[in-house]
Amino acid sequence: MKTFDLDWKPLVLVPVLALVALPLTGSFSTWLTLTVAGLAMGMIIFIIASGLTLVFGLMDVLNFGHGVFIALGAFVASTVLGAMGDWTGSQSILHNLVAVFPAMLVAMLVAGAIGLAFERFIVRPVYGQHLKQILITMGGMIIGEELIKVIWGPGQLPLPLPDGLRGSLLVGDAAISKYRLLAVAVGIFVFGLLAWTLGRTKIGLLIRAGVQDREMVESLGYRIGQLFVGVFVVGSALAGLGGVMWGLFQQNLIPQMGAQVNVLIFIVIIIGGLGSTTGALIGALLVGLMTNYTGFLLPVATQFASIALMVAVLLWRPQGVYPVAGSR
Amino acid sequence: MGENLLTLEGVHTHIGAYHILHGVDLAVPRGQLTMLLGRNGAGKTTTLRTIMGLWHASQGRVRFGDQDITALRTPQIAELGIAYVPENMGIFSDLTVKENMLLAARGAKNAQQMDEARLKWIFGLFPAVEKFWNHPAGKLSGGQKQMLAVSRAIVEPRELLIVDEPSKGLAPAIINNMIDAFDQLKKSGVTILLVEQNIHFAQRLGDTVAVMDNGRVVHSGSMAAFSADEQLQQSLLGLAL
Amino acid sequence: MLETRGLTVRFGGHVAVNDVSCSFAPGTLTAIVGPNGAGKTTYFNLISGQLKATAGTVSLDGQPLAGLSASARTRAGLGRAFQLTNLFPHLTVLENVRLAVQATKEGAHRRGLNLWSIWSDHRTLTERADRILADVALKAKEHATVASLPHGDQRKLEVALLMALEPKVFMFDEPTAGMNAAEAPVILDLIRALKKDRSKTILLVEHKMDVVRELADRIIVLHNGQLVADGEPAKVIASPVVQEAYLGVAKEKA
Amino acid sequence: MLNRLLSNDLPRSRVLAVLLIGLFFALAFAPFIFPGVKALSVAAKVLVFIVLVASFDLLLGYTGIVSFAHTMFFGIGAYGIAISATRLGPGWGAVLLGLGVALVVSLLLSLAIGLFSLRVRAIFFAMITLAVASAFQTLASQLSDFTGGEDGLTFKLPELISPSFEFAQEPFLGVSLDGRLLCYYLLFVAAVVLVLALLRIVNSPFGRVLQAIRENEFRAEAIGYRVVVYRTTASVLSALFATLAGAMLAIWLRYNGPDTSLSFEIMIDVLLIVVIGGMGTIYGAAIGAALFVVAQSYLQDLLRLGNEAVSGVPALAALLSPDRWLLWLGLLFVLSVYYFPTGIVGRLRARAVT
Amino acid sequence: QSNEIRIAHIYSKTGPLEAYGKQTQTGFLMGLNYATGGSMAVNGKKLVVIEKDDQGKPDLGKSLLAAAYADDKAALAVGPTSSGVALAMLPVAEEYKKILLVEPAVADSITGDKWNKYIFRTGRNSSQDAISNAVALDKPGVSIATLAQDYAFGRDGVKAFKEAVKKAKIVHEEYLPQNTTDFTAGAQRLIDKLKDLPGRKVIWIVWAGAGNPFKIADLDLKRYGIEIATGGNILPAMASYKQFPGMEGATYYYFGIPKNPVNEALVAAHYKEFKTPPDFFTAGGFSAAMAVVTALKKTGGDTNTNKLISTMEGMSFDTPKGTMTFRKEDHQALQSMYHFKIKADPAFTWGVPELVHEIKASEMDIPIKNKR
Ligand SMILES: Nc1ncnc2c1ncn2[C@@H]1O[C@H](COP(=O)(O)OP(=O)(O)OP(=O)(O)O)[C@@H](O)[C@H]1O
Ligand SMILES: Nc1ncnc2c1ncn2[C@@H]1O[C@H](COP(=O)(O)OP(=O)(O)OP(=O)(O)O)[C@@H](O)[C@H]1O
Ligand SMILES: [Mg+2]
Ligand SMILES: [Mg+2]
Repeated sequence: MKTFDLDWKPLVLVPVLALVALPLTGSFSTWLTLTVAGLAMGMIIFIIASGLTLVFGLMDVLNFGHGVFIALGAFVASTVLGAMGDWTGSQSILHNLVAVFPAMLVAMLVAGAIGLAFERFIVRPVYGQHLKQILITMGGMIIGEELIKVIWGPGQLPLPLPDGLRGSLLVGDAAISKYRLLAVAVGIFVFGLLAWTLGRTKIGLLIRAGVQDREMVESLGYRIGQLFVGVFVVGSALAGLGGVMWGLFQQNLIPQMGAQVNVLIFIVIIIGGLGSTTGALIGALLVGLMTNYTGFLLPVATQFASIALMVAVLLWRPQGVYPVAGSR
Repeated sequence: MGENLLTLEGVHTHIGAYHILHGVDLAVPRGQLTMLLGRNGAGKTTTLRTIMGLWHASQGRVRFGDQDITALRTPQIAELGIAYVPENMGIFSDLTVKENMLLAARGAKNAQQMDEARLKWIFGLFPAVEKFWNHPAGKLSGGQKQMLAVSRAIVEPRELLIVDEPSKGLAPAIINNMIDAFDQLKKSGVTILLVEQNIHFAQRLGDTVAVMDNGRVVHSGSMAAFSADEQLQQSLLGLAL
Repeated sequence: MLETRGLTVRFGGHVAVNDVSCSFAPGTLTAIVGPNGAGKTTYFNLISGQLKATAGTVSLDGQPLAGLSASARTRAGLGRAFQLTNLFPHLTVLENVRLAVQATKEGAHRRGLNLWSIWSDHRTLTERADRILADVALKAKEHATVASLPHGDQRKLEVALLMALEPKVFMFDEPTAGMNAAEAPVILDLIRALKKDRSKTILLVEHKMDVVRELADRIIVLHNGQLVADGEPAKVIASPVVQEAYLGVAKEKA
Repeated sequence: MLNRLLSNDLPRSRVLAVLLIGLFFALAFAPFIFPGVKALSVAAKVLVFIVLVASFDLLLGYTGIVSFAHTMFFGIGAYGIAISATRLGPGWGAVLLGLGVALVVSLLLSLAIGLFSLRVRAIFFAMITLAVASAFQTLASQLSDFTGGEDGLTFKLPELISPSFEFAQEPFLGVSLDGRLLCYYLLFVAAVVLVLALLRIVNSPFGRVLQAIRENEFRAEAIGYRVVVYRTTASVLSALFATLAGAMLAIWLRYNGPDTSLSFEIMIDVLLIVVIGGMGTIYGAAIGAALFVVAQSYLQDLLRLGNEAVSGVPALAALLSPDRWLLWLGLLFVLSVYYFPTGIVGRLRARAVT
Repeated sequence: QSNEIRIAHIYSKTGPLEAYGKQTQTGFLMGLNYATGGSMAVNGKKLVVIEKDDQGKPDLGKSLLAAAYADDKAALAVGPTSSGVALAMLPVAEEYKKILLVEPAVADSITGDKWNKYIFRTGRNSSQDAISNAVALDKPGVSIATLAQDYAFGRDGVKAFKEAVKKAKIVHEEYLPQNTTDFTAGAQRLIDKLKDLPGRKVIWIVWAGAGNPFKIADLDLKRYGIEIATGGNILPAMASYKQFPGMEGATYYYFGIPKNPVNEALVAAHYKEFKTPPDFFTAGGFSAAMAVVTALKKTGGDTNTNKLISTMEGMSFDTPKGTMTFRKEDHQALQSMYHFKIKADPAFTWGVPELVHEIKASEMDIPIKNKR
């Protein structure tokens, strides 16, 4: 009665892409640097996109305002880290991490709390109506961005990486930056948590069912309203976390930073198949690698690389690599 | 312990600006099968939805056992032990049959935890459910969806089962199975409230009957007496059973 | 003459319609019966082009229909109404029917691509649509939007759309499902009227055996996707397959 | 006569009719009623946006296709004029050639996108167009030899419609009769003709089939319409009209750059206008465009007044600061979705019925 | 005429360059105040500043400038922040025959091929930026690779830089998309080009706006002895310079560098009002105000455009950066630039540029690119 047919084909895309690039890059150490950097970049992209897989993929809310939570997370982190100058300034990685974790936590809390309000006032009236979602969340995004400008000022804000996380580890001739290793760790953690919650518990099923027929889910005895709020809050908090990671990666922040990554994360989610965590991870890794390889081989084409990738994937699987919902 | 499991007293329901129910009084005796009959548009579906809290009564009381459920929210009402099969079946078409069933089985965290014996029983009644276990429910045929909707409602034991027109689109053989299913459920002590257009179905199963017209219950009594009185049927339903 | 030869469709491992060969002559009403999931709707879908067959062919008056899209098949003379109502919800009743009239009246589908004439100038089309609405007793509601109609009226409109197409082959899929005893006769009268026109081929899927008995000239039985019986109504109903697989224990009529 | 001009699609609400007539006359006599350079620019922008939004409504409101690539075609129109005027100098030939080439490019591109759209789900299509539009914008700024890059192109047009051309010495009713005025009326006539043409298209048998496809694509195919052909035709038409709107913009501004005609902001504005005005009504596009463009142009001035009025209350003054005009625009987005779910035209018509 | 001189200041009050625009505006008002001795009047005529927000949109800037000249009767206009907006505005000045004093938009073509006689510029142009950097880095035996954004600003900058480098060798030009976030690939290409070369190896970065190209240092460039060099920037952006003590380059302005009374006044006034030092664009706005007032004083408050033009051509005026002079040929203000070396000072959140050498206008050969 139980069948387990794992769809393995998308899983090999990542190694295949890496292998194809190997002969093209010429030297092994260059390839290694690019590949590791690309994978780590993919992980960061995955973290900022993971909240959107929940909100857009599962809840079917076209949240164009997702970026504002990313920006918010980053700005909150800059305030928290700014207040902990001693810890970030220390050379010890341990001290630095001790500073970064509360920053992440506070950023997630704040982003989650704002997410709660966002769900209530912006998203709730438009569940199920895509076009209105686009407009109203755009409005929310603009408002959020302006409020960030009111609080933190319109200009660019530095978010220096704690000293211990700077620099690289050398593997032969290849350099692997320390911060990216941290990103990989955080990414794997987020992925594991999401995959477990959605795959091993009924939450994922409930959300998908709730999107289709809210009344029926309630008639079965589930409090779908609270669940939706919860998922939205988690999605926003993940965006906040992503904002911290992204901000520390960029090392400077601007209020528009969220809007700037919108297209990128939409691409990742679409490649992944709207709502699949594994799909989003694969999408993010592919985009990360692809950008780095084209950046090395043909810099002018970098901007178009991820779009070309998306089109190619959609030609192969019109619903993304792991379609979650069949007929929506 | 009253002898009626579910009672409605003077229930009025509005949908937007429309006043649909005008004081429904209905009693569903414990352990029996109550048929709710009436012409198209009489308000049967509206009554069921009001019981489930999907619409709220603007006036009157709904009581389940000793508890007043008029103002409760749908999930709370369902948690009290009521299963509901809506008129439109409420199938989650993107989910597989298994996932549909799993959601209905509130006690089970995953497919392995579902009650095997009960599943066997359901598979016996509705073979299509077993056959298409891992298929997306949206791809089922019209009748198969109807079977799935009923299976979902009975996957776990509930005190009260509310079903809206389960027989439409079903082949005669399956209608028989469904009659058997309700019969067995009744024997196991489940109380059932059923809306139905299929006359044979109604006659074979009903213990008590309530007839609605224009948002009110205009007749209630035993099914036996109702079946015998052709004149009453003619005047209430516009046809003889 | 509508003909299917070895028509088969497979969904993964499941064969929903299995090697069905059958022909339907003009002037007959053939009822298609079978248990739920037997493949009746799927058979319709294969004929009308909503689904691609895994194997087998469909032909109309000797013309093979293979490779034609659903719209092309409609233009070739196949018309169908759907099991679950399937209309244009926010257009008016009249607009719904007129769209169908415009779609098929010989060559009129090309009028659809006419960008520059004004819709309301095509009077003859509107008049035809009006006549059809009168036939199904919906004239009074022609300016109502479909979404506001009661269920029974939507079913009638579903049939009206099929009528407007003026096809050679009419396919009805449980036209009276979910309709109560008071409303069903309007639809059944229409089908009876169609039967009088001896040039039309009519296919009817229906679970209500009394309706089938009254209307059908011939019954075919599908079971697990296969054609298991074909012939005169009385004989087919009496046959053991139908008694067991379809009617269950043989005591249908109380 | 008027009835035929409007393709038998009358406003069906007295208030709406009055609004439309008011708008028509306001635009027709804008140079005389609203003096000043800024007012005239706003009026011209309204004209351009009416055409742009109406063309998008053909796609979104009538056919039900959500596309974010509409400004791409708008940009192609504007770049067509800009590039050919830059390369070939100011002359009517250059304008026509630029317009022609732009139309052809739009045709091909929209055909390609339209055909691709059939493979994927609606929401995927929307996201793909988003990506394509952003790629196109990048491309436009990268091909700087051709497009002037980020800085855009400033160019000259035929003397007749340039500000320096004066066809009468004496000002008429206080308005100097110069090329700028002629240019405005060129735009006005173009806008009226294009809107009437769109009105005709949506009220043709073709337009009704589009609506049918929007409502229920599956059934439209089933009753015999080739959905592919209709969809693609609609995308191409809407792209061509957007191209014309882009050309109008470039002719008015005598400048074009990526931010001016390609930016995502414009796309969102257009979406909002369609929704505020009322989807699936060309009239809604007109009313919505006028309202939105005027509001957007004068929001900062309005805020300045408000800011001065409350300057005693610092917190309020900070929020009413003209620098935070976007905040209010964002609020406008949110509120219009709350209060105009069916758009202005939908509301007015519903009122007229009850 | 009336007793007012109306000056339009059009800049990015909002939009992506909001922060820059705000600095210019602060500087401009401080400058007017300083230049008029607090009276805000020249020859008894009141200076009235009309502020307009171009939102960073060229089309808007264009119509605002027209409205400023025509509707608001501005005698001259100052601004805008972005080069794109400025380029769109140039023909408007010509059309209305009024002066546009460009500050701080940097594109060469403003005083180059798109120039007309109504255009003046107090801000530095890209060539001045690039050439001063070249002067700072140009030593024999140095191998330089450039890293720039792949659009007109970046390419022009590199071109001017290359033309000005005489002794050092340019070995590679790397252009990356404007919105690049991951610099690994570009850095790897640069490393590959430089690592095996002898002598001093420098990556010269010219980058504006979002993205942080200094992250390339994370790839441990030191192991190949590669250094980074770049021009100056606004203070928040110089936070990332703090990681590169010893980094060299040339900057337009840093409040601690110029030693003159005007700068002292600016820094004092700014600290008084905001408790922070003035930045890049504050100095620019201040200089523009000085230019305007100096010119008006010379004409005796006369705002006749032709008279102003003839006054301003070749005019010298004081600024926080010392004396500037409008070159007759293209109306570009010639000015000093500063060769600096970064010091990490814990007292500042940014890397502090210390003056190595003031590059006088005469040391830089800024080409004249316009046609009169
Ligand atoms: N959402 C709604 N808005 C307005 N009126 C409604 C709505 N739903 C139902 N009604 C009206 O309420 C009345 C009762 O409807 P209800 O569905 O309860 O009837 P019913 O007895 O279940 O009929 P049927 O046998 O056709 O299912 C009908 O007149 C119907 O038109
Ligand atoms: N697109 C599809 N993908 C997978 N399976 C399908 C698909 N369409 C139909 N089926 C399966 O094919 C079988 C036949 O379905 P069909 O709808 O033809 O039955 P039917 O005879 O019309 O039944 P009913 O009387 O219940 O309407 C069913 O088991 C159904 O699950
Ligand atoms: Mg009902
Ligand atoms: Mg069927």
